[in-house]
Amino acid sequence: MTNHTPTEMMTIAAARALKNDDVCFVGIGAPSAACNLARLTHAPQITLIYESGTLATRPNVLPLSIGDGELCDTALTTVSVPEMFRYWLQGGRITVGFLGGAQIDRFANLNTTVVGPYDAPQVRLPGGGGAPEIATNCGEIFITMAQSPRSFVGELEFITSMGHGRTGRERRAMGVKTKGPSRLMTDLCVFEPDDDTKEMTVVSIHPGVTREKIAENTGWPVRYASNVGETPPPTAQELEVLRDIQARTKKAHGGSR
Amino acid sequence: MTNHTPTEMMTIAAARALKNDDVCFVGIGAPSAACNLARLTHAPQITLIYESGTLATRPNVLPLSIGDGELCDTALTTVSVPEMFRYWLQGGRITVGFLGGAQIDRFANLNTTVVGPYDAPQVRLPGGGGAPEIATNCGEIFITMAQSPRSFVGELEFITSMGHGRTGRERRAMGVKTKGPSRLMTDLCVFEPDDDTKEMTVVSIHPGVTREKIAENTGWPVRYASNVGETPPPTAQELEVLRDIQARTKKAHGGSR
Amino acid sequence: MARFMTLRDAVAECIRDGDRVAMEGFTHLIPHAAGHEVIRQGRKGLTLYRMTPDIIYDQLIGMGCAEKLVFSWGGNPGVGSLHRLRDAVENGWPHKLAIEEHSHAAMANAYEAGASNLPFAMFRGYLGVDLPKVNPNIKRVTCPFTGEELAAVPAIRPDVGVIHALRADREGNVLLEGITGVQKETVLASRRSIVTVEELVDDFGPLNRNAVVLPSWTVTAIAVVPGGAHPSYAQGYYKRDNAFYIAWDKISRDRDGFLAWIKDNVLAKGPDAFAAHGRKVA
Amino acid sequence: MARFMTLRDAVAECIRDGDRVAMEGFTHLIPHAAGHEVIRQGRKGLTLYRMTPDIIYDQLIGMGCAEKLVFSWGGNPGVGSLHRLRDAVENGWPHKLAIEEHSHAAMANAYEAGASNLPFAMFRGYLGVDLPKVNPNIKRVTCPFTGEELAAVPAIRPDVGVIHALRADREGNVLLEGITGVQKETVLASRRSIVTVEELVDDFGPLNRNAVVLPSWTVTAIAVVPGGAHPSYAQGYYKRDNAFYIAWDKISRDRDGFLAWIKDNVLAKGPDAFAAHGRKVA
Repeated sequence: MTNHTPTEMMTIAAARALKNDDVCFVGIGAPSAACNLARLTHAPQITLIYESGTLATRPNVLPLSIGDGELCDTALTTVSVPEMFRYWLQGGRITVGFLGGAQIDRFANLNTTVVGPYDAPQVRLPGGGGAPEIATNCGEIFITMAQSPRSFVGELEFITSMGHGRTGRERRAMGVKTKGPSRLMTDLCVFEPDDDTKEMTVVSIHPGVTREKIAENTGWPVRYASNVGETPPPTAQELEVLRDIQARTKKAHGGSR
Repeated sequence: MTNHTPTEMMTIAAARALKNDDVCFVGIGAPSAACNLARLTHAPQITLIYESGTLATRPNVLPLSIGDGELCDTALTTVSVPEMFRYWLQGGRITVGFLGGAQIDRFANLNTTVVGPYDAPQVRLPGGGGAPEIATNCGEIFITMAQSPRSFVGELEFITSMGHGRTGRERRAMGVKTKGPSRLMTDLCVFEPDDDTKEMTVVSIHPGVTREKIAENTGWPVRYASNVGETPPPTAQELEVLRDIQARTKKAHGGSR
Repeated sequence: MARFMTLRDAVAECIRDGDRVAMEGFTHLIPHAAGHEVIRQGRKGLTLYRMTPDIIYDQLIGMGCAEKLVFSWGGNPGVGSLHRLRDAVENGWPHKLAIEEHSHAAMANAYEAGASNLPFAMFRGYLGVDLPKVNPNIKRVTCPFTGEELAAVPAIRPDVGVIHALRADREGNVLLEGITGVQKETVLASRRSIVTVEELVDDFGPLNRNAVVLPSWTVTAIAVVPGGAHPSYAQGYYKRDNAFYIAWDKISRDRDGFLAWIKDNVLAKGPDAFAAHGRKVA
Repeated sequence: MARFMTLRDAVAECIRDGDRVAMEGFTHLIPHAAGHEVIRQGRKGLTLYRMTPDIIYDQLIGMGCAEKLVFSWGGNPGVGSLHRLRDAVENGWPHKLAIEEHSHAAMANAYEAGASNLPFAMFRGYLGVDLPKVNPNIKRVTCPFTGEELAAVPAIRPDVGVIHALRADREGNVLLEGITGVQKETVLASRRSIVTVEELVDDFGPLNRNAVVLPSWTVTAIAVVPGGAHPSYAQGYYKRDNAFYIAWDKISRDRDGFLAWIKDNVLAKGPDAFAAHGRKVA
């Protein structure tokens, strides 16, 4: 077995979900690492779009923000932010939106707004940014987040972006035709929504992870698919490419002061 | 007295209406000649905008269309047509819209749509183009048209763009805050709206033109201001610059076949 | 991903009888070669969208390709009338043509709404004018915050968008520059699209970072047709043939003269005939 | 026509206590120097608009300049929280801060509507989320043709828009390139505007014909402040100082550390201090 961290496994599992012909709206952080890993391994032609306006970008280092100069320098072209949200996201031209979040529930709704009451929050999180409209305007949604009892919660206090809704039936009821969250890659396992209930269900467990560990880090009783596989471990190439880009990134971001 | 044609007098009178600090949305044909004559004489800093998207353009020859390459080559920058109509015209950034038309009435409403019934027209004219929204979104409207009984009509069969409305009171009634047609330059005289009634009223008669001639070429009983002046004749410089640009234009447009 | 095809194959595959088709180009980059190919292939019953139906639509209408025209200004710019359009509207020749008429602001906003996947466009317009009396597709919408009423028109969502552009690269990305009109919106608003280009290049070279580029995956078919915008122009390639626009007034004035011109210059020719106009001059 | 002024005079003349102010810049070209000048001049009671209130707004909020914040994502991009924003919202330090919260799509459309002189923006959004429950400025509008409901928000029309751009020419036209965000819309939507630029040039030289240019007559005041976007970046001049963004997390974490940093780096300095960052690197 390869020597890798759970976060590396998460990023690699997330990258594998992407295809060569995807047009992907990339969230910052874990999604950005996964999308660029996919581009540098099995999906060289993938089209990556960042909400800052950069279309078909090919960064050599991972951006710290969604608008680093690196993204613009390596893009096919760069459009204004209103155009990005009107013609490109709302225009229905994105096959996959890739999100992270602070909290998630069993129907893959995300909270990145507040912990505690909205008017008197215990923790004020950054807010929704592009996520509320990414969640309904992209063909499908991939999510990647590390699991913990604080982040995988039984009930969200605030829904920042809709997954499959409070009951799993909201998308259809609202006439939303896009798929919503179809895959959730964590540091422990991979979830997909149940065909009927839309509850996120474990379909694959990362090497060395137990069901007990998953239970400890999930705030609801976890359901498993009838046929749960083991996630293939990172290949040497996947690990090497990921570590390379992260080393380049660290050097680039830390070096200017 | 200078030796000039009525059309030249019309263009020169029209040009004089423009100021150096105007931002002018230029209609094609007679308005375009007047606007560029102003730019080449007393208003060198005037900002000319054509609906094709060219901002602050300085053509050396008069364009045949509103989108000749000459307009783009000499522009500060060129924007898309949706942006032109949204950010620039509707955005309220134009001080003067300069229009022509096929037919006009006493309240400076224009018809460029049809003569005869809309569904079975005797003459199908080109239609409104930008005029309907130019008429209400620009700070004020200048119009230039040659007079004849067929073009200066008692009652318009179709209002393509609003002047002061069917009764002169429509702009205020609709809450339109821009001024509407404030000056009409013809080959015979200059009209301005009466302060109260908004009916277009002759304020200045071109040299050598009689009130009888104006009456013969106007399809309604013409009103005159209490103090009607004579339009100053073209100066030698005005005529020279106008004829120069028209000669350059004729050479440029006729020469490629 | 865009596929490179001959113009003949592109039209044969993308445009069907009865389709809603928008051929755009605001004075600049009008897709004349593509229009001629549609005439040659004898398409019928099209609903044609175009802000400024000029010579290209005069030809399509005169040849009976169109059932309906949606437009905002139909004339020969700077010259006068479109005689074939007028003959169709005034006399029903070669057959009756339905029209849906708008202002430029309405059409520009409607394309923008189509590209934005919105069902309608809103704008400040159509005040004190008669067009809303004859066009049921002009309505009003009320601002939910101020109560103000604004004009509303349906978004334009053609079956096929057809434009002419400057260059394509080998990946099928398309570059526009200069007066870009509503061409980007036309492609993005349409289900399928055909782009003719002046030339195919290995790559675009150094570009302004905000250059107008249609990425390959937004385009259906690309055909390389040098000169394909003639008698309109392609910035940096060839100028607008203003003399032809003036000459068209005479050519199109009577039906026989028009048909004779089409026979000689469209039916008897192919897309390659445009190459004579495609020489790079600037 | 735009007037060239010192940044001090521009802020003194254009920004008043209680104004609605939008300082925009989407990661790129954030007007940090202008923000510092607002702090130095001690403006109070501002309603601040910004899609991504990051370090610059953390500083303004921590110094008590703002009464209300209208925003869609408030964090230190790629690093974490904005501690001064959180302290204001969670603990009311230095005083209570009202917030009006949107999504990016809502804010981007609202700026676009402001630039377009529309009273509201509509878009497909806010479905299945809780923000409409806590923000009364999120409503619905119905398509008059299809009956479909769309999200609606008021247009953003600030008293003052503040941006940083690459260059101005001597006529006062302003050039942007790269990630242009909502800066053009911000200037066009605002009554008054301040643009800081990296440099003043005789003319822009050969430009792409569709370059993003704000004509002189759309801008109120221009101040030449090389380096004025630091620690964000100016394409072709200097890179984003990612290390400073990371360092800000520690600087801003406690109130005393924050105040000490502001005293040394803002109050004791002037716009010229930014010049050290303005060296052209690319």
